[in-house]
Amino acid sequence: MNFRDLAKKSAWIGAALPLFWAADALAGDAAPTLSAGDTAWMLTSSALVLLMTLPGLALFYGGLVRTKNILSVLMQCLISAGVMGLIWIAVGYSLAFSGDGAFIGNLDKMFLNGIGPDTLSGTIPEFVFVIFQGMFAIITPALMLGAFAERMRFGPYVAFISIWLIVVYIPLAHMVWGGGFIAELGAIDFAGGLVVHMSSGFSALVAALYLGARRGYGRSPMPPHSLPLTVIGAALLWVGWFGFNAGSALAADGTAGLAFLTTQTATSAAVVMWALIEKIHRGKPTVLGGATAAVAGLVAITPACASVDVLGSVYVGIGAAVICYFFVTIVKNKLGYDDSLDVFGVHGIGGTWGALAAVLFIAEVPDGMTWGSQIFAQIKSIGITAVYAPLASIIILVVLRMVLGDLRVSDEAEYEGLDLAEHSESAYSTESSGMSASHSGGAA
Amino acid sequence: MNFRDLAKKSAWIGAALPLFWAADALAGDAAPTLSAGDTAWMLTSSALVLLMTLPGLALFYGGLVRTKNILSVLMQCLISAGVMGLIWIAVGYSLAFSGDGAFIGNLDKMFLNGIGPDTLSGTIPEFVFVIFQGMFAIITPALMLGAFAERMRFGPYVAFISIWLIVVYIPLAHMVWGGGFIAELGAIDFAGGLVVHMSSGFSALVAALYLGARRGYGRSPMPPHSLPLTVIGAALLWVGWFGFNAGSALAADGTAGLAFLTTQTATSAAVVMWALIEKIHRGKPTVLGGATAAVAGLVAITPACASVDVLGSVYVGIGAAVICYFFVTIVKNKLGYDDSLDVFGVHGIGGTWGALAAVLFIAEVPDGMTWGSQIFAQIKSIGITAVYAPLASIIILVVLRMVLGDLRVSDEAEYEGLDLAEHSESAYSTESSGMSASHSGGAA
Amino acid sequence: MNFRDLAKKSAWIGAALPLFWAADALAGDAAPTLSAGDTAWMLTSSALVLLMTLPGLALFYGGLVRTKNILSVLMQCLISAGVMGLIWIAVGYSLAFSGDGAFIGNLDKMFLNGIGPDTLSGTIPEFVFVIFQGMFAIITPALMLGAFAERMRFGPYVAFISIWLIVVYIPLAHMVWGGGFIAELGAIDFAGGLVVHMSSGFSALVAALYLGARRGYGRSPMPPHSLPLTVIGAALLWVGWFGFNAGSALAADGTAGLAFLTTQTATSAAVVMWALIEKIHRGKPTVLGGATAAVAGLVAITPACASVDVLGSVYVGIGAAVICYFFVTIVKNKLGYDDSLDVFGVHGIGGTWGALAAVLFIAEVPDGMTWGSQIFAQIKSIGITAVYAPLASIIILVVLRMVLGDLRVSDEAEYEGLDLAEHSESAYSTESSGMSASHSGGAA
Amino acid sequence: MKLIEAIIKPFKLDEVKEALSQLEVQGITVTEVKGFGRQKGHTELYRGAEYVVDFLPKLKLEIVVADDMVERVIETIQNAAKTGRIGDGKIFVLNVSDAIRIRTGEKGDSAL
Amino acid sequence: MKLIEAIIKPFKLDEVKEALSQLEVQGITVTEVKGFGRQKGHTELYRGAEYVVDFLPKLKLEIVVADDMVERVIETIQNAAKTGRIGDGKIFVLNVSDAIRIRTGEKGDSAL
Amino acid sequence: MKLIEAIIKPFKLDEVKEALSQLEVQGITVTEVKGFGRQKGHTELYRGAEYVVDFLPKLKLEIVVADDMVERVIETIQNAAKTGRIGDGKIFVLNVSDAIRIRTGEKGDSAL
Ligand SMILES: Nc1ncnc2c1ncn2[C@@H]1O[C@H](COP(=O)(O)OP(=O)(O)O)[C@@H](O)[C@H]1O
Ligand SMILES: Nc1ncnc2c1ncn2[C@@H]1O[C@H](COP(=O)(O)OP(=O)(O)O)[C@@H](O)[C@H]1O
Ligand SMILES: Nc1ncnc2c1ncn2[C@@H]1O[C@H](COP(=O)(O)OP(=O)(O)O)[C@@H](O)[C@H]1O
Repeated sequence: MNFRDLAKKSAWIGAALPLFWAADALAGDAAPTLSAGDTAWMLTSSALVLLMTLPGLALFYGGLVRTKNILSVLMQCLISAGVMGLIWIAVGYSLAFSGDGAFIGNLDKMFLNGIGPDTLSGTIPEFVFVIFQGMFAIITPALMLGAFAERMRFGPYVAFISIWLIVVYIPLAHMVWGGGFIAELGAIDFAGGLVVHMSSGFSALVAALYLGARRGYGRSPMPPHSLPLTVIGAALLWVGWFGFNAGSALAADGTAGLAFLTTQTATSAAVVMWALIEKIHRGKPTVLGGATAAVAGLVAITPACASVDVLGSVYVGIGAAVICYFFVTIVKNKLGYDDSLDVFGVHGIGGTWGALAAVLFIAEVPDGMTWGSQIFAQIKSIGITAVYAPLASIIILVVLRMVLGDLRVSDEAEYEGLDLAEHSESAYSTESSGMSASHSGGAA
Repeated sequence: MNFRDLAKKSAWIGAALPLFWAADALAGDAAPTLSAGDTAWMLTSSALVLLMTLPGLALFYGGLVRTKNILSVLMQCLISAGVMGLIWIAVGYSLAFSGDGAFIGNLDKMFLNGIGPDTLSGTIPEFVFVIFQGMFAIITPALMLGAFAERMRFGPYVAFISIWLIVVYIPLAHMVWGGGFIAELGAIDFAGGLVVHMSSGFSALVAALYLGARRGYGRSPMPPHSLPLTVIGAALLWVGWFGFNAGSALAADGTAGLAFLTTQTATSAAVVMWALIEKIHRGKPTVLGGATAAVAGLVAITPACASVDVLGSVYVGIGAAVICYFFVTIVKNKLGYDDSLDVFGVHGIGGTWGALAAVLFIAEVPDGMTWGSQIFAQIKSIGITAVYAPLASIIILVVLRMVLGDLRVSDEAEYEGLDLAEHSESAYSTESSGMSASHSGGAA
Repeated sequence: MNFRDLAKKSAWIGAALPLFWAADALAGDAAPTLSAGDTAWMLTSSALVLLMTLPGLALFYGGLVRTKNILSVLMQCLISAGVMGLIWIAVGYSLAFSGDGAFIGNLDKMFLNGIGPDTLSGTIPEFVFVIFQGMFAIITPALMLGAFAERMRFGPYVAFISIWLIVVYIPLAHMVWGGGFIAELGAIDFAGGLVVHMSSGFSALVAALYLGARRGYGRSPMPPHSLPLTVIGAALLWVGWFGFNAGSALAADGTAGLAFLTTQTATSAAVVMWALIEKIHRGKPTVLGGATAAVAGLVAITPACASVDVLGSVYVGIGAAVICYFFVTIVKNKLGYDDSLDVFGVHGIGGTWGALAAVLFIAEVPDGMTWGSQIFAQIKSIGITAVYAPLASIIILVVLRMVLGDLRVSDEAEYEGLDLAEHSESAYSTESSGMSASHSGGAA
Repeated sequence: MKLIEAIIKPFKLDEVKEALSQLEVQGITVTEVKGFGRQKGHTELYRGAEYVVDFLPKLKLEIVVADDMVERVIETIQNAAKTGRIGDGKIFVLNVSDAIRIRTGEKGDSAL
Repeated sequence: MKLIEAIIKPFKLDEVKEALSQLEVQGITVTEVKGFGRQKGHTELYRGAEYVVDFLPKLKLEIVVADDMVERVIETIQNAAKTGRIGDGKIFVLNVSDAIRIRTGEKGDSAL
Repeated sequence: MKLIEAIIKPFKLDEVKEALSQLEVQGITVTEVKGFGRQKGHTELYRGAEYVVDFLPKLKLEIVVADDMVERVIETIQNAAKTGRIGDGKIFVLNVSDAIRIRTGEKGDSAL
């Protein structure tokens, strides 16, 4: 692992507290010892990041689709926690965090080979670092499903996110956090603006375009079937995001405190700003706007949460509201693509803004960099992500199309809803559902 | 900051463990250093307190209103997290916790001026203390909305809670926790019976009275539209409250453990007692009763959680159930005011009871106090809060009425529901919603 | 307390890190001191375990019943948090964790007698240990309600779980974790496969049999009324379970990290495996299957989470999916008993599998044991639990039947639904509910 | 016998029911419906997209009464359901050729 | 052609549908309704306030059949839906002047 | 006056409403219903138990029109609601003996 450069660049002040042990370790000084405090926070953070996917993201997206498709969204989140969880320990962690390659790591730690309960990673057990990072690998692919919700077949979805994890996510995680090529550039991406949000947002866009719009899109309204579910989801994303961002300090220290605080203030600012824009533009602030703003603010502060100060974080949040609002309400409608739940507009665009803003409003430029060179590093890494992720995604999709056939459900299935067509279930049932126990199935 | 007196008074045993560093620091001994363990717990607690508002309180209240108003409740919670979050870092924290004024602090720490990632507050980064307290500033004003739910306009609501935060909450927080006047009295208010629950509960009552009852109140039934949402909300409040109460120890130590334990036992006792009362009084225990009891127990133990022992906490919970039940079912109906979701009956009354009970059942009277003088200190501080908060609130409301016009929605809007009237949204939508895509809005 | 043997047996590596202080303490070496880091994690874990019951389990079960019974499920969970919470501090903790009896402890610590904020249990305040264990005592009896859901009267339910806690749970907790008889056997049950899941699962089965099937069972379908609620519940169980399992390390260390990681990987494996089985057996993976699989995986890894390595945990999860699927879909239907929500099939069977698997896939056999002797210890302890828990439960039920009359609601009440019959409430209400304010009740 | 079908504003249900009870109407069947009519709908916003909602929530009451009650029932509903504002609803009268009480098998007026 | 409108207790749906299938009834349309009648309602409690709920959940079945089927259908419904306890519901018969199958445009009895 | 009762596939609502608007139909009342007919249902799975669902979601439209409009309305609905696949639904026509506008008390055709 090469956290050194990362550490130097991500901390607000020159002498990076959170990861200084890494530097020490590399320098051959006293080996770091287990910190129960840091471990406690990282265990908590790991649980919080899972909370973001289950039930956070599942509800946020699930509330936004029509009644007939909510279960398909929930299942796509559940299976991500299943399949990504397994791939991560099999090869993912090793490829991302073991070895010095510029683009990808090695397989030395396949199935966590060589790691035991007393192996440390800095001041925490390496197991804890593995699982914390594993939770990122679970949520990132699931973020994409919002773009092609209500129309993708379940099997191809599973295949897509599995390959995508290995081909897109893991290399990016290695390049940025595992000591690879983008880390060498000196780009700042504290908790994953590039690795998590841009990568998923840009990939989601090409997937939405490749799959095509939902039947009736643009003619029939497709309003959210349950905004309360969406708000619960957004709220749990917000709460869980503290684990995501402040957990990325890998310690319970001042950097974690800073990241926690800026996460909150950026999100507050985004919520307020979005409501103001809606008030001015539409006459009324909406709840869906508030929930969307919260997520946009959280996305944007993700890469920036440890490099800006509190005032900077407010600007990050305001910028996120303005830019994402513009994308999801104006640009999308102008261009006419069907990114069902605005994954590109919120994560792709918000992540890009955040990656820039991390340096635009930087509190202290890292040693050896100037503000200009740092901005340049950001732009380069943004460009790489914005090209690599969608390019790789479209290739995966085209290949899958050839191997698995149509990635999209049939028109009938789309009309009937994915819950019945793909999972033989209905979300809600009442006494007039008119079911009868079938002969084959027996009682239950 | 002057935690010394607080520390002496809030801890169960003479030598107050949780904050002894404060005493040390003031005594000029070795400066406290960062404790990763304490920091880990305070980061977690901060997340838990946000969970109380979003989605806890939002759902608890949201389930209790009628279908047509749920989104307005959710939005009022969301915007509190937005606006209060910003006010807090701009001036709130500084006014509450910087400076030695008797009634209010100063503006030295505006926008967290002078605080960096390595500034400590006791054994934790000051940033963490800032955000932990900030989460209190988010939930407290939102508590009030239950009293005037289903009828207040959104704009005036935002104005009201913003001014209220500065005029009511922050001075009280300073007086009690920031070393001000009530702290000097020696009153015990560990996690906010006065500052949080009495202040919001009494203010909410006058707001409900000033706005007037909902149309049809007393004639048409207004049953909760979704008790499951209310129970989810109460459950998340319960879970989050451990951060609120045990987090108020500002450390992961024995006091935190005591506060956590008494929080649980008082709440358990309240739930059981309420069910018994309902069984005797009405023949059946209800779920809404159970959820209400949980919140009442949590409110009551808030000021008392570190000064009573486990048996004392059971009495606190039992008392909360008896007194709050009496208020929300008998007194309110007798008096006929429309405190929609019983903010006064639960928070106002429960908070008052808790502030008294903190000393009634005190495990060990602090040095320099007698049981009598301590009770007297409680009564004085209760009196001050019970007068100041509603008085200031009514003035704010009257002024707002003059400046902004009617604080209440029109009769038509009230009949149609605040979701449509104030936010142009419906919570739930089905295929027979009969929408059509409008020309101006375009696709989505 | 005698954690020594437990410690030796439950840790992955010979020199058990998590509990070594216990050994030290007993050996008369330097007394352990408070670790803020360990305390932070245990406070968090305690909150997470409550989250499992409220709202986790409440929603998981609540979504699975029919609309007319959801509130009864929520109330049964709420009251468990109330009554069990009180019994635990009154006598439960003492009987389980104080004294050296083979089968049960003593009453020395009734009402936590003698414990203060500075009493330690290992490196954490004893108060924290008390409440962490108390949360287990709240969820375990509540797990059973799924088996006799939709038909048991509320009063008898409360009586049943209260007596069951004292007669079944507490002795088992003492025998396994309190240094009793099963601990002496050397059985491994890290976080409660025997104590929590087998005990509740087997007891639930006899209760379901004793109460009889729901009217219409096997003829009329009884589909879940809200799968989204069930998925939220399963997700929160998953998140909370990290507190349950990794918290059982009683420290923020490598063992906690191991337990956290294996909990995640076993659950991931179970979700994937169940989906595959359904795909093969039924043609489509279902969401309810995914949620059930998650719980089955979590149950199975509970006893095993600190004794297997990551690959072992994958096998535990796969086995859980295969075995539990077979039970809930094939065996139950064959035998025709009405375990409404599959408590036996998931907790009883999953817990048994986990207790075996904890040694089948053990990473390192504890000192003084061979693999064979360890397996034998597991089988003995499984046998004891599988006989004792249901036997004691049936006796309790028969006695309650004699004392309280019918344990089951009347046919009319069952048809009308338990929400109305037992709690006079409806979960959801709309404007056509046709209520009118009654004379006796007054306004609200 | 006639079937009186009344479409009313939801918040008027209580008043109408009360008024009908005084007429000794023995039974009412209520359905939640959506109505499209002269009363104009509203606009809803979802992420900047604007939808026009033409269908408004209404309740449909069905009441079967003996012929001699029809006039009084209509009048009562009209009075109780009226707000004077657009969208108050309609009353339709249909002929019923037979009525049966399931419990007893009674037919005709005595089944009501 | 007649429209048979039956209001029944919800848990009887399965049985009624089963019985009608044997009569070779080709179609049924079911609506969730709330019924007010002789069957007394219940009381609900919300924070100590007591509400009387007069409307009970019922299902309304609509079945259009040729005239010669009417008697048999009524009888079948009555038998299947009967519990003998108050609130079992009613069957109303209305005249239908025409029926059209949307898919084919068929009219009259052959549209059913 | 006639009551036209049309049972249609839910996703056809918009088109039907649009088409009727052009006919200057002034009002429609829509109910969510479940339909059982020739269109076969589907199977649902819950923990390995298999249920057959015969009832499918449909919408019921009720439109009261003057006699001279009946033919045109029927035709319009049929065209707009038709997919040509089984389950498209039915149109039933019933006689209405009177109509009253609650707001004004108008009666007959002018109440529509
Ligand atoms: N011709 C009609 N057929 C069926 N229902 C109608 C008809 N006209 C109106 N309605 C119903 O009556 C409701 C009220 O009608 P509307 O035209 O809005 O106001 P008003 O009753 O005051 O004239 C509508 O929402 C609709 O449900
Ligand atoms: N006159 C009526 N008009 C319309 N619906 C009625 C009428 N009378 C009864 N109903 C419906 O039938 C249901 C059962 O009627 P009720 O009087 O309770 O019992 P019973 O059918 O045994 O006489 C009611 O809930 C209501 O929905
Ligand atoms: N005889 C009937 N009486 C009442 N409703 C009917 C009748 N026949 C059909 N329906 C309704 O029409 C819907 C469509 O009928 P179905 O037989 O499936 O297809 P189709 O209309 O193409 O013949 C059914 O779901 C049901 O709601």
